[in-house]
Amino acid sequence: MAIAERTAGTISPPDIHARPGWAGWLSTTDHKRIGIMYLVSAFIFFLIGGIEALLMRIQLGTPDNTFLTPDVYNQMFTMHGTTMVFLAVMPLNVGLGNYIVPLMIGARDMAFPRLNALSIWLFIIGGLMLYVSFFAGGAPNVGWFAYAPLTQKQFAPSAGVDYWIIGIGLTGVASIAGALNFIVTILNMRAPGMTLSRMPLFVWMQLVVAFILIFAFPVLTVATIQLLFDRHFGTRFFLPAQGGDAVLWQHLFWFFGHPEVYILILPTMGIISEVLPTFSRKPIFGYAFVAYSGVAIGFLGFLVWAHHMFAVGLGPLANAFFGAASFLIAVPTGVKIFNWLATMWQGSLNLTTAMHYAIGFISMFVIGGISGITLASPPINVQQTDSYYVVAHMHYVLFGGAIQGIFAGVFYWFPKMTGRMLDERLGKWQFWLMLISFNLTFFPMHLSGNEGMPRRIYTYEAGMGWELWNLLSTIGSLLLAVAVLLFLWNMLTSLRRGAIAPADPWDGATLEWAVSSPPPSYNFAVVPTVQSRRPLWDRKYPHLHESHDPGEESMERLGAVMHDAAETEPPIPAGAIHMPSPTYAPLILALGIMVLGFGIIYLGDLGLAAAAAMLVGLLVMAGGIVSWVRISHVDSPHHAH
Amino acid sequence: MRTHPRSLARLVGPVLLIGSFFALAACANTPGNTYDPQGDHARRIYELLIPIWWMALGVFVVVQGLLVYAVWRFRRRPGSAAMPAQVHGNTQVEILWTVAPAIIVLVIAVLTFRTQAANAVMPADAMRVTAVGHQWWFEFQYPELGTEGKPIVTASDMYIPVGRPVTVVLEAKDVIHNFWVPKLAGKTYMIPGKTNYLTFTAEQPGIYRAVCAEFCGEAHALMRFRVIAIDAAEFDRWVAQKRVPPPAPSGTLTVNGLTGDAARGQALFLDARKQCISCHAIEGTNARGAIGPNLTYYGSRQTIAAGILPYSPENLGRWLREAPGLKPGNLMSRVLTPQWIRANLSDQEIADLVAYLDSMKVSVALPPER
Amino acid sequence: MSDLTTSPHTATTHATSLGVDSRKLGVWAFIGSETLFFATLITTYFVFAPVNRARSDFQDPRAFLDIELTTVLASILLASSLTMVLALAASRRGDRRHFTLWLLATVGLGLAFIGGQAYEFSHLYHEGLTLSSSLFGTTFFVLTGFHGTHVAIGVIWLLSTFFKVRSYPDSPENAMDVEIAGLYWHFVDLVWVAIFVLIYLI
Amino acid sequence: MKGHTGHHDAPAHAGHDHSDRFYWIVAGVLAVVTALEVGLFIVNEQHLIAKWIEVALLLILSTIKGAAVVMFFMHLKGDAGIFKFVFLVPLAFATTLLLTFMLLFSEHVGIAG
Ligand code: HEA
Ligand code: HEA
Ligand code: HEC
Ligand code: CUA
Ligand SMILES: [Cu+2]
Repeated sequence: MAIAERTAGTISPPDIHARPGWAGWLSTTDHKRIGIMYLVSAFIFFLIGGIEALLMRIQLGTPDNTFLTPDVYNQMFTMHGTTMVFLAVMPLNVGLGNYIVPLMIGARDMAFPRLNALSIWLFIIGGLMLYVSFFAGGAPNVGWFAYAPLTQKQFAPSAGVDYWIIGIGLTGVASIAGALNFIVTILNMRAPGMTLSRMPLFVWMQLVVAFILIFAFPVLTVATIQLLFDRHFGTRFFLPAQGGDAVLWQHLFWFFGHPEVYILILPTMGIISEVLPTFSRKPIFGYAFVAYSGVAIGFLGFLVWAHHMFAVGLGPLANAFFGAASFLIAVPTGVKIFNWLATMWQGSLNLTTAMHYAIGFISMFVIGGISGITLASPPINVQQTDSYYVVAHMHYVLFGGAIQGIFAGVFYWFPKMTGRMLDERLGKWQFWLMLISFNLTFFPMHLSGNEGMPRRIYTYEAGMGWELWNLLSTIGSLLLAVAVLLFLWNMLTSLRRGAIAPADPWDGATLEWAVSSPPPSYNFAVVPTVQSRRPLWDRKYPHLHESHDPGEESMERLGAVMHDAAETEPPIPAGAIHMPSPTYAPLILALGIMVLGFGIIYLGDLGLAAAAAMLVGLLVMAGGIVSWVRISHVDSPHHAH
Repeated sequence: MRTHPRSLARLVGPVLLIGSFFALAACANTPGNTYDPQGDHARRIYELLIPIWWMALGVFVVVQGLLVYAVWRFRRRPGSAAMPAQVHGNTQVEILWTVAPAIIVLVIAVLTFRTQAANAVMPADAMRVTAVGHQWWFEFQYPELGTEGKPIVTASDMYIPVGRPVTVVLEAKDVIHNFWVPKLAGKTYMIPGKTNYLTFTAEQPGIYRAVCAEFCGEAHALMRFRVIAIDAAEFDRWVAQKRVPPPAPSGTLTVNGLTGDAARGQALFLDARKQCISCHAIEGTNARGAIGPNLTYYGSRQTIAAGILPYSPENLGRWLREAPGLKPGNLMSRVLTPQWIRANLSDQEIADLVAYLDSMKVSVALPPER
Repeated sequence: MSDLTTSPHTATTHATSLGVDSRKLGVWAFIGSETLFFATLITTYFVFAPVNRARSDFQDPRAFLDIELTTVLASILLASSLTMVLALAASRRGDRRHFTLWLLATVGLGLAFIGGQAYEFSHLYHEGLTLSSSLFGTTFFVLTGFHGTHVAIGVIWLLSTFFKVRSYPDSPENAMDVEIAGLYWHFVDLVWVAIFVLIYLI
Repeated sequence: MKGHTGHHDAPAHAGHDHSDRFYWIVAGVLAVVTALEVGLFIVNEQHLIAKWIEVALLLILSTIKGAAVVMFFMHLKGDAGIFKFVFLVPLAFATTLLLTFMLLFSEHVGIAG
């Protein structure tokens, strides 16, 4: 069995598997390319969601403003929330995971490369369908949790809600497929020696999230299907006038919705657990505690959903239960926070941009977590719920937490993915601008919320005491936009002119740093054997052990394992490593599903024409499946010889 | 190195300044401030918030303090290639920081449950008011105070006696709304098909701002109301007046140079061709519409159309002329479209309607706005 | 494993971390996810059962559901589970004749089930039970309809497995292809076991 | 090296090589249990035993049925532990979901509504 020192060099052999140009992207099954497609498309959606936020902020900057009409404003926050949650943060996490997880566990690809391709296409198509609604009679305007019965045809007659259902449904299927892929990849494709207790924490968190996904998403799927039936096929699940139940929708949505917020945050907690040790030059403090607290958060996350419903009138007993369960989550989360602090403690902190973001994450997330605790207290909640205090809470955890964590990950892994370094100086400027403007945007929302400002209002009257807070928020959001643009600029320029990244620019500990930047399509010419939690590190510093005192002596990396251009792999004959072939089958299948989706949206209104479209969709799907089966047979290892 | 504490100290000043600015501003006596409770329900919440706030501040200071200290103390000095000790963990401290937060949240939980129990109490002698959420206005019914089984009905102004517990029975006509009087009590949803209850006591006479806090469609932002808490005697006077239907209208009212006649206004209002009665009700007349707000004694309203305009005859005229533009989406404008109004309501007729609606008044001594 | 020409990326490799087939693991996890899908539908049914009973447009499940027909349907699905597992056993033995026989029998039973359900639905519609006639209609049709859809997908899955095995009779993956299609098929049967007792009998 | 010690040569066949006869027997049991269920249902239309006993019996019988399908037809019995994990954990979640929702909506007023 080969050992890990033998890694691929910086000059990767030509990518023999991919088709050239666009075709290469459309037909790819390479987890790295798919990861990049996730990241790019999700980042674009993030910008769009951000623009929607800016429009809202401009409208709210002054009282009695008329920049947006109420209906447009309502579409804006619905699309903003939906976009940021389903089309930005989730897929950004999936993209990082897609790229990094196989590398971290020493695999050559995800377990199901074609399913992976199907996931990305379904995600992109789902996102696009959500946005098609703007041109099909108006975007959904019912809020991202779409409370019944406002979503019924009677109150929301445009097709916006239908597009919302189908769009969410497609990204949901994409997420479930992706999660199954992660579960199997992580459980079953680890390099020899990579036991569960040696897995990097980022991988751990992706695994936990994948399980949360497959448990939580079906519930949302069912709820949205029922809503679709209510709107078009005469059922009455959520129609109180006919015995349906508006509260049932809330239970179903939040049974999904609360676990969803941990789907958003846990991967970024994984990122933090990678970035902090690397730049502290220490192992993570309390590995097992950090891993299991993630599992605990994931589990407890299923027991607290009704804390979004304290004002619904569930009764004191139910409220007390869900409140107490929510408080409990502070415990495992605190364990993570304190272990991160302990990781930094007595380390040798290399304050790179990624490290800045990781530290910013801790700082801001704690603020959001604390406001979460006040919200979790039912009596306090009924004052704060549905006010801007909630908006403040969620942005501290979502932006201060998830987005900052993702930025940390991007600064950390960008060199690996592109072979270029990002501009660190610009990165730090941008970090400070972002941190300050973020707080300027969202801190005042605590105050306006407590001064009685409800959320989701497109205007407010002067004299309520909210003017100043809203003005500050709006100014902050504009500065935030500058920070985001700086980041965009940094990425675009670094792609061309950034310094060339070595294989291991940060002196990392995990396996992704053992291969060239960017890695060859097969990742590892020789699959490494793992002996510890820090496979690469332990090889670089074989003489380092626990008792080593700080500052006593300076440690040098072992020269023999420097991963510079000098050391290259033995030339690999073309075709020697058998990788999955490129194929359009997933794309075709996804397009078929899209046509089917359009058919479903209009089935109730157009009848036959829509049914015909559905039939076409099914036929296209059938074509996709046939070519899928063919290629998977050709690709099977038994067939290859 | 030695300069650092100094530069830190220099930071403290501005930080304190900004902090106290925020703190002061947050305590300002603004109309919806939850930190300025005027009712028992809201006060108990506020009193629960204070200790939790201190604990939260403690957690905040500890975590941020450790973080800043660690960054400052352990940052890598230029030129140093030293390797820190490779510490992997320590079970004792893990237990410590598992147990410490657990204790804090336990304390929070106990305090929470006490307040929760207190705020859930529904005294048997509480006065009952049924509040119904409509897109986009609030209706209030006083089933215990009406005559002949007919409750007193109003909209947008909720009169209650000071010092007496009030149990609001919350219902909704169409979609979910959320009843929120920040200074008096926390929110409770109004859900179609479900009845909720909220009990509170106003401690001081006053006019309290209130809103619908749950997104309920296009005009959600313009769905407001007021709670008018007056002392018991005054409240009884109000009730006594509301129990009898308004007398036959008479007199005129001049607004912007146009003189409206109240009696003519009533005739117009009751004229089916003018549509008013298909949606509105006025006691003592045969207007029994149930779609829009009950307009009995409309002349004593504080605001027009769920709080979008302060009540005045001028504004009432504006509402009848330009309702679609003043409150986008409002359901009256489904019928009273701009074209319809141009064709069916002359300025004179509007002046008459205004004179009529304004003529129906009850007299109450109004408390100050709080 | 160090052999460069092996391909540890594909799902069917022998040397997986847990020593289990990746596709089979994936299908089991998928079944786990589907469990929650059906649980939600069943939950909705039960949440509304008492409401239905209390309403004036109440429709009594017992008055509409025909226990004989349902027993036949349940037996068909149970029998199809048997034929499925027999097809798998035959496939593992390399017994092509019996494999073809049992797999097609499974498909046939699946189609019979769909046919029976179609009959049941049209019968109920004629008796006045529709998606919009009552809460019972709403919850019943959506639940059983989605189960029926799953049966249909299962039939397609079985057929595509059948044709794949026929096209590549010597592929060593055939037994696994049959096994995972079978897992899904049994799961669909399992859901019917639950629906049968919870909706039809209780 | 948790996973890698357990490499089977033919992982697909681990521990569940039943004979066709065995499957027929299982199917026979399933048929009998189904017959019992339906029998119970029909007989108790006369309300011979309390409804809750009938329900309990029916639930027990169908659990037996389901368990047999999962254990023998799906070969979960004796198969790798991970399969049990990814099926039984969601099943537990699903059951909890059903029970909590029934509790939350009991009498349709909510707990202590
Ligand atoms: C990444 C996303 C994310 C995360 C991680 C969280 C985390 C938490 N959230 Fe938040 N939440 C949202 C996203 C998130 N939330 C969103 C989007 C909404 C609004 C949805 C909508 O209405 O649109 C929302 C709304 C929301 C509500 C409902 C508000 C309402 O509408 O009425 C509640 C109520 O309980 C709540 C509670 C919590 C709690 C208790 C946590 C806990 O997990 C926090 C735990 C963390 C800490 C406590 C800090 C670290 C711990 C320590 C340092 C230890 C010591 C601490 C103590 C002893 C207190 N959240
Ligand atoms: C991860 C999730 C996430 C993120 C990152 C954000 C980011 C932001 N959010 Fe949002 N938000 C939500 C999730 C998120 N939000 C959710 C779930 C809701 C609830 C929705 C609901 O009620 O239904 C919400 C609601 C919400 C509201 C409340 C609306 C209301 O209740 O009426 C507001 C108001 O200020 C707001 C503001 C912002 C702002 C200013 C940002 C900023 O941080 C945005 C920063 C980004 C940019 C500024 C983009 C910069 C881009 C450019 C400048 C364009 C460049 C263009 C080209 C190159 C072509 N958000
Ligand atoms: C289609 C039904 C409908 C018709 C017809 C109608 N209204 Fe209205 N009216 C409403 C509704 C609904 C509201 C509440 C609007 C809101 O606040 O969102 C309202 C509000 C009002 C208000 C403000 C009430 C308040 O609580 O402040 C007045 C005054 C009024 N209408 C007068 C009239 C008059 C006069 C006419 C006839 C010329 C009329 N309405 C015709 C439905 C109607
Ligand atoms: Cu009613 Cu918002
Ligand atoms: Cu939550």
